[in-house]
Amino acid sequence: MTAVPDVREMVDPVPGAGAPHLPAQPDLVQLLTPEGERVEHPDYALEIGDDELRALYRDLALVRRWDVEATALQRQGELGIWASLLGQEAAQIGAGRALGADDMAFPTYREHGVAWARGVDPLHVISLFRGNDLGGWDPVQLGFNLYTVVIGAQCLHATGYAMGIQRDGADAAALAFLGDGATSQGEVNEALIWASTFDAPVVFFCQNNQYAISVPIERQSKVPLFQRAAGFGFPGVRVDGNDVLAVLAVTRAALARAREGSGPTFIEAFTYRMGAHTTSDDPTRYRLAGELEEWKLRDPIARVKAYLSRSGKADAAFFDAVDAEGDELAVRIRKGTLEMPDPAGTEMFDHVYAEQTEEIAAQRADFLSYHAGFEGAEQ
Amino acid sequence: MTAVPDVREMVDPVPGAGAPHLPAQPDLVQLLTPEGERVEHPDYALEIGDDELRALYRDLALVRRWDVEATALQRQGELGIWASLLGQEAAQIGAGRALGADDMAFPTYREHGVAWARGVDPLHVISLFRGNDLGGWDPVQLGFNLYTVVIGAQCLHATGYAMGIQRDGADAAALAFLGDGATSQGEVNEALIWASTFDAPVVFFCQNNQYAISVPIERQSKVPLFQRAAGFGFPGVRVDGNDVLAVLAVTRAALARAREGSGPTFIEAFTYRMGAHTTSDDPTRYRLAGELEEWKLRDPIARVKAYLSRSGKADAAFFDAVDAEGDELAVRIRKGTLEMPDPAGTEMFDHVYAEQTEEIAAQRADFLSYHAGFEGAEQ
Amino acid sequence: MTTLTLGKALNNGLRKAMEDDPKVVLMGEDIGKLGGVFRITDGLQKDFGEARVVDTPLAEAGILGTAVGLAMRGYRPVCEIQFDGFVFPAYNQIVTQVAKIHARSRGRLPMPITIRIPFGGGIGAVEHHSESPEAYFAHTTGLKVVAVSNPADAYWMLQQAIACPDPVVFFEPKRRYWDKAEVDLDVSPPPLFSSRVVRAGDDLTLLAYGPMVKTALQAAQAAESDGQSIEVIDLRTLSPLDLGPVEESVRRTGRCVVVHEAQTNLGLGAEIAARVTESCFHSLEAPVLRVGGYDVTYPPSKLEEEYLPDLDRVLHVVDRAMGF
Amino acid sequence: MTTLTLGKALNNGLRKAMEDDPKVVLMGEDIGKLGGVFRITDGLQKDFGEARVVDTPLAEAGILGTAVGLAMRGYRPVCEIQFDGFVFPAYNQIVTQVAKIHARSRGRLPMPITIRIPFGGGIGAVEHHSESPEAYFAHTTGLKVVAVSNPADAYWMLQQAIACPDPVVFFEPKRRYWDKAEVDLDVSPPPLFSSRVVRAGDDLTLLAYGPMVKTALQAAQAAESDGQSIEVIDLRTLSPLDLGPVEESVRRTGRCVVVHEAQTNLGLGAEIAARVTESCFHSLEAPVLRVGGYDVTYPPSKLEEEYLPDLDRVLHVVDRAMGF
Ligand SMILES: Cc1ncc(C[n+]2csc(CCOP(=O)(O)OP(=O)(O)O)c2C)c(N)n1
Ligand SMILES: Cc1ncc(C[n+]2csc(CCOP(=O)(O)OP(=O)(O)O)c2C)c(N)n1
Ligand SMILES: [Mg+2]
Ligand SMILES: [Mg+2]
Repeated sequence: MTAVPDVREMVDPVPGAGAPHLPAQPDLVQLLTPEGERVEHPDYALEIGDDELRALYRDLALVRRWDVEATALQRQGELGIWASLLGQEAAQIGAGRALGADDMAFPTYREHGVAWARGVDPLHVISLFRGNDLGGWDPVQLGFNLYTVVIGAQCLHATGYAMGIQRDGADAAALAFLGDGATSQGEVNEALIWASTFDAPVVFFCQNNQYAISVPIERQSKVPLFQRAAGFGFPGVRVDGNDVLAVLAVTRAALARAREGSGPTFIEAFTYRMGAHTTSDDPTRYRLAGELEEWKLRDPIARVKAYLSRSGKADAAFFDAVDAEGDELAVRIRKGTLEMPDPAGTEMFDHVYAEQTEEIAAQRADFLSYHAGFEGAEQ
Repeated sequence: MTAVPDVREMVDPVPGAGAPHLPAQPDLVQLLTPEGERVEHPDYALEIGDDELRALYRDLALVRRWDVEATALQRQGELGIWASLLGQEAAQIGAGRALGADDMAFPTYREHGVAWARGVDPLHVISLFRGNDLGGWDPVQLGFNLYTVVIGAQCLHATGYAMGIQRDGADAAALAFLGDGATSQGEVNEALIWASTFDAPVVFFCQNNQYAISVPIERQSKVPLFQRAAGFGFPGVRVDGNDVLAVLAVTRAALARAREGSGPTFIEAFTYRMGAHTTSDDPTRYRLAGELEEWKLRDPIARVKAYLSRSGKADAAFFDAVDAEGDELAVRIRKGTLEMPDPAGTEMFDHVYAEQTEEIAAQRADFLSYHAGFEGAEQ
Repeated sequence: MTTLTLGKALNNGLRKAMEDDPKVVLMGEDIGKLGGVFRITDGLQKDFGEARVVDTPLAEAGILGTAVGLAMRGYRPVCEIQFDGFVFPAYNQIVTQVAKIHARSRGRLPMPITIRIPFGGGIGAVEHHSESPEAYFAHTTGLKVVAVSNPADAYWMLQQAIACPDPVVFFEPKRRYWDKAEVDLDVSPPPLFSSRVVRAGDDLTLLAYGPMVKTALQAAQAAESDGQSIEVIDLRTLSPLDLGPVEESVRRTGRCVVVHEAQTNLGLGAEIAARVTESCFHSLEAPVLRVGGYDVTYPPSKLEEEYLPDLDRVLHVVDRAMGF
Repeated sequence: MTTLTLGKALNNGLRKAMEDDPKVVLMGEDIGKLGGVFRITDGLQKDFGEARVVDTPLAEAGILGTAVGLAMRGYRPVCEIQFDGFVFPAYNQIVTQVAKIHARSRGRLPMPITIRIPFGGGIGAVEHHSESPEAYFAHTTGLKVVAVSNPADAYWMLQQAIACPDPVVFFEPKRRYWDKAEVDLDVSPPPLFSSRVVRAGDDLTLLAYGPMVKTALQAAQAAESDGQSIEVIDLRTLSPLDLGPVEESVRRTGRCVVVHEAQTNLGLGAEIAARVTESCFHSLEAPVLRVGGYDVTYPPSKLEEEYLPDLDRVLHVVDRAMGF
C-alpha cells in the first residue's frame, strides 16, 4: 500500500473542541515550556539577552492590557466591536519582533500584538473598531499593512509584495498572517502556489487558534496545517504559538531564509483563542469551559514570567513597573478613545480615488448643501 | 534541519518544456510499458480478460479517430473550435471504463474519451463545438456531467455530488476531471478540502498533460502534483497516463475506496497533450518539436497494439475491423455534423429558468414579432 | 397569528421548509452549534442533524460549488453567506455555474439553490459587513433575486424561495432582524415574484425594498402632515421585477422615487427608472428620481448614518420630484 | 501616422507604457512566449524579460491579488484576463480589495492597476468567451472603467489607463481586434475619462461603446438614407460616465438610444437612461430607449447573431424612439 497511503494515520491528531489534553506533538517546536523551563531545539537555537527577554515580557503584558481595555471600552459602547487577541500574545509578539525594519507584515483583523511590535499607535487600531476609519496608521511607513477583514485576501497581497521585493533586489521579506479557518479559502492556497512558483520571499504565519468563530479546526483540516506546505513544494513547520521564544526563533529563521532567496515557509503557530471570537460572539454555545481551563495552563505570558522570575532575570520591581506602564497605557487608550473626534461627513467622498471624479465631487457638494439646508432650517 | 526540510530536494523532478527525456519516476504506477510489455505493480493487480483488452484498444482507436475527424471538421469551418484529446486517450478511456453505472463523471472540455466510455453520442459533443448548444447529452441519464469550461469549477460540483451520494447512502462515487493548470485554481483546492473534511466519495483525476495552453507544469507546481493531496489529508497517486491498464487499475481502486466510505483520492495521470491546446492554438510558439517526438515513443495506443499483437490476443483482422469501424464512425460524425440543423432562435429564451419569467416571455414575443416583421418585409 | 421578529420568522420558515422537504440541506459558516452569527439557524442542527445543517469549511466558493453538486444529486441547498461583503469569493460559482447550468443543460439540471445574504448597513459594523450587492445579482441572467422587509414576508418568501426550482438570491435586511410583527402562519401568501402596495397614495409613488421599506413608510407618514399623499410599494422581487403595480400607480401619481441603500450608480433604481420612464413616459410629470447610497466606498460606521438614505433624504428627493 | 489593427495598437501601447515606466509589469495567463491568446502581448516578454511580463499560474484571484501586493510595493501591474467570462474568480480581489484599498488607506495605498479584459461576442466561441460584464465593474465604487472602440483609442487609452493612479478596468472589443485604422502616434490624446461625438446629427442621439460603436455608426449611416440625422457618441468611459456631451446632444435632438451587447437589465443603458432623463427631462420627446442583449444566458454561438444587437435592431429601436 505504498501508492495509496492513508496519510491520516501517519500524523499526530489535532486537538479540537472539548479535547481535554494536548497530544504529544513530536513536530512542535518549543523553547520554553508551559512551566517556564527553557529547552533547546536542534534546529532553532536562540541567542537572546536578558534585556530582550524582559522586553518581550513587557510587550506581552502591554498588549494584553491594551486588549483588556479595548474589550472594556466595547462593553461600554465606545467601540462597535473588538476582536480580542487574548491567548495569542506570544504568537503575535514573537512574529512581530522577528520582523526587520524593511519587512512588511500583512495582518488580519486580530494582529494587535504585531501592530504593537511594528510601532502602531494603539489608538490607530482602536479608531477602526470605533468606526472612525478603516485603520488610522500609515502602512507604508510602519511596514504594517492595514487590517484585512476578508478572510485570506491578504495572503496574495503579501506574496505580490514579496514579488516586488524580488524585483527591487531588496533585502526584505513579507510576512502574511492568517487564521486556521483562512487556510480553507481558495485564495490562500493560490498564494501558496504563487509563492512557491516564484520563490517569493514571503512567510505565511498561520495562528491556529483552534477555531474559526465556532468552527473547530477539524472542519478545515484533518491533518496538521503545517503539512499543507509540502504539497506546494516548500517547508512547513509547527511551533508552540504560546511560546514567544520559539515563535521568535522560527519566524526569524523563516524570514532569513526568504530574504536570502530560498523561498517561502509556512509556519503554523499552535495556540488558542482564549476569549470570544469578537465581542459579538458567545463561545459558550460551541465550546466547553474545561477546554479553556486546560489552555490557561499554557498561558503565553505566565510562562515567560515564571522563567524570568525563576532564573532571576527579572524581579518584582520589574513586574510592578510593567504593570504600572500597563495601567498608564490603559488610561491613555481610554482617554484617547473618548476624546477621539468624529470624522467629518465629507471624509467619505475624499479618498475613493486618487483622482477625484466629477461625479463624486458633485455628490460631495450636494451633501454639503443638503446639510447646510438643515443648519439653516434649525437656526 | 528536520523542521524545515527542503521538500523540493526529496522529490523527483517534473519534466517540462523541451525536456528530452522523462526522468526515472519511482512513484509512477505502470502496468504496460511504452514498448508494450505487461508488468506488475505490487499495489495494483489487474485481472483483465482478452475481450476487455481488445475492447480497450477499440475504445482508444475509435476516440482517436473521432478526434481526428473533429479536427478536420473544424479546419473545414464546420466547428467553431475543437479541443483535441490526442495523446490522452489512455488516461480518459482508463478512467472512463473504471466508472460504474451509478457513478457520475465531471469532465472539463477535453474528456471526449470519457464521454465515449459513458455512451455519449459523439454528435452530442460535436454540437457543442459547432455552437449549436452547450452540450447535447443528458448528464443525469448518462452519469456524465456537461462540459465545464471555467477551469476547475467542476471539482466542487463533483464533491458536492459526492456529499449527496453519502446522504443517499448510495453505492456510488463521483469522478472529477481536471488539468494540471487547474490545480492552481483556488476552487480546486477548496474541493480537496471539502472532500477531505467530509470524507466525500470523490476521486480527483488530474490529467497532467504538461501544459496549460502554453504554460508548462513547472509554473503551476514545483513538486509532482499527486503530492498535493497528502497535505489535505488524503492519498495521492501518480499513474502513467499513457498506460490504459494502469489508469484503469488505479482509478478502479480509488473509486472502490471512495464507495466504501474511505474518502477521496487524488490521481495524477502523467501524460502529454500531443496536439495543440485547441484548434485555435499554435504550440510551435512555446514548445520544441523534439519534445513531441519523445512522447510519440510513449503513444498510448501503440503500446496496447504492440501488446495485443505480440501476445497473440489480437490479429490483423481485428485491427482491420477496428480501423473499418473507425472509418464508419468518422463518416457518421461527418454526415451528422453537416446535417445538424441550426437551433431555432427562440431556443435561447426557453431554458434560462425552470419557471419562465414574464420578462423573458415578453422578450421572446418581441423577438418573434421582430423577425416576423422582416419576413413580411421580404415577401 | 403569532408575533415574531424578522429573524425568528426566517428561522421558522427554514424549519418549516426542512420539515416539508427532506431534500432541503442548509450549508454555511457557523450555522450549526452557533446557529449562525445572527442565530437565523438557531436550533436547526440540533433537530435535523449534521447532515442537513452543515457547518462548512471557511470558503464561500466551496459552499456554492458543493451546493451545485448537491442540487445535481436532487438536493435543495440553502446556503448562508455570513455577511453581504463575503459573497464575492463565491461569485464565480454563482455567475458562471449556478446561474447558467439550467440553460447549459436545457433544463436537465435544475438548480434549486437558495442563497441567503444578510445585507445592508446601519448596524455599526466594520468593513464588508454593510454592503448592498443586490444589483450584481439582479444583472445576472439565470438568477432570481428577492428582498424581504418584514417578518411575514420573511417567513413565507423564504419557504417560497426554497421551493422555487430556480436559484434565488434571498436578501435579508440585517438591521431589521430584530423588528417584530404579527405573522399569520395560516394564510396563503402572495406569489414570491410579486411586488406589493403597502400604503396607498395619490401624489407620488415611492418604491423600496428590504430595509428601506420601513424608511419609505416613515417618509410617507411624515409627508402626510405636509399634505403629500405618497403611495409606497414594497418591490419584494428584484429580478424579475414586478412593475405592473408600479406602472399602475405611476400612471395615477405621475411621479416616482426609488430608494435603496446600494450605491446609486447602476443600482436597482437605474433599471426601474429606465423601465418606468419607458412604460409611463406620457404620464410622468417629473423624471423618476433615485435616493441611494452615495457613490462612495461604504464608509466607516461613524459615517454610515450620513451615507444611508434616511427619512429626511427621502423627503428631500420627494420634494424635488414634486417640484418638477 | 501608421496603420494598425486594434490588437496591434494595444501591443504598441503596452510597449510604450513599459518603456516609459520601468514599474509597469504585465501579468496573465499565456502572455509570455505565446503572447496571449490574442497576441496582444506579442514579443514583449522577449524584449522586457520574464520579470516584467509574467506568465502566471492558472488562477485569476492570484493574478489580481498579487497585483495588489505589487502595487503596494510601487509597481503598476497590468493584468490580462484571458476572456471576459474568466474574470469572476478574481472578483473578490477586485471588488473587496482593488476597489477599496485607496479608500481604506485614505490615499496612502494607491492602486494603479490596469485590468485588461477582452469582451463581447461575435467571434463564434464556446461558453464564457463572449460575455459583457462591464456593468459589474461600473457598479463598483473605487474602480474606473473604460472601453475602447478603435485602434487610436486603443493605443492612447491603454497608456492613459496604465498611467492612471486609480484602478482601471480596460475593456477591449475582441471582435474588433483585427479592425485596422490610421493611428497618429504624435498627437496628444483627449483625456481618458471623456466621451466623444463621432458623428454629428440632429434627430436622435445614439450612444455606444466598445464593439457597438462601429455598429452604431453603420446604423447612423443607414438611417441617413431614410432621411434621419443621427448623432453618434462613443462613450469611451463607463465609470465615471462623461455625460456632458450626451446631454448637450440630447437637449438638441430630444431623443436618445443606448446600445450595448450586455444584457439589457441593469446594463449601462439603465444608468444612462436614468441620468439623461433626469438632466434632460424637459427636452425629451421620447423615453431614452435601450438596445442590448436579450436578458437570457449568452446563447451558443450559432445563435449569437440573433442575440447581439446589430444594425437592424438598432434601427428598429431608433424608429421606435422617433415614433414617440
Ligand atoms: C471571506 C470571508 N468570509 C467570512 C468572513 C466572516 N468571518 C470573520 S472571522 C471568521 C473566522 C476566521 O477564522 P480564522 O481564520 O481561524 O481566524 P481567527 O478569527 O480565529 O483569528 C469568519 C468566518 C470573513 N471575514 N470573510
Ligand atoms: C477560470 C478560467 N480561466 C482561464 C480559462 C482559459 N483556459 C482555457 S483552457 C486553459 C488551460 C487549462 O490547462 P489545464 O488545466 O492543464 O487543462 P488542459 O487544457 O491542458 O487539458 C485556460 C487558461 C478558463 N477556461 N477558465
Ligand atoms: Mg482561528
Ligand atoms: Mg494541461
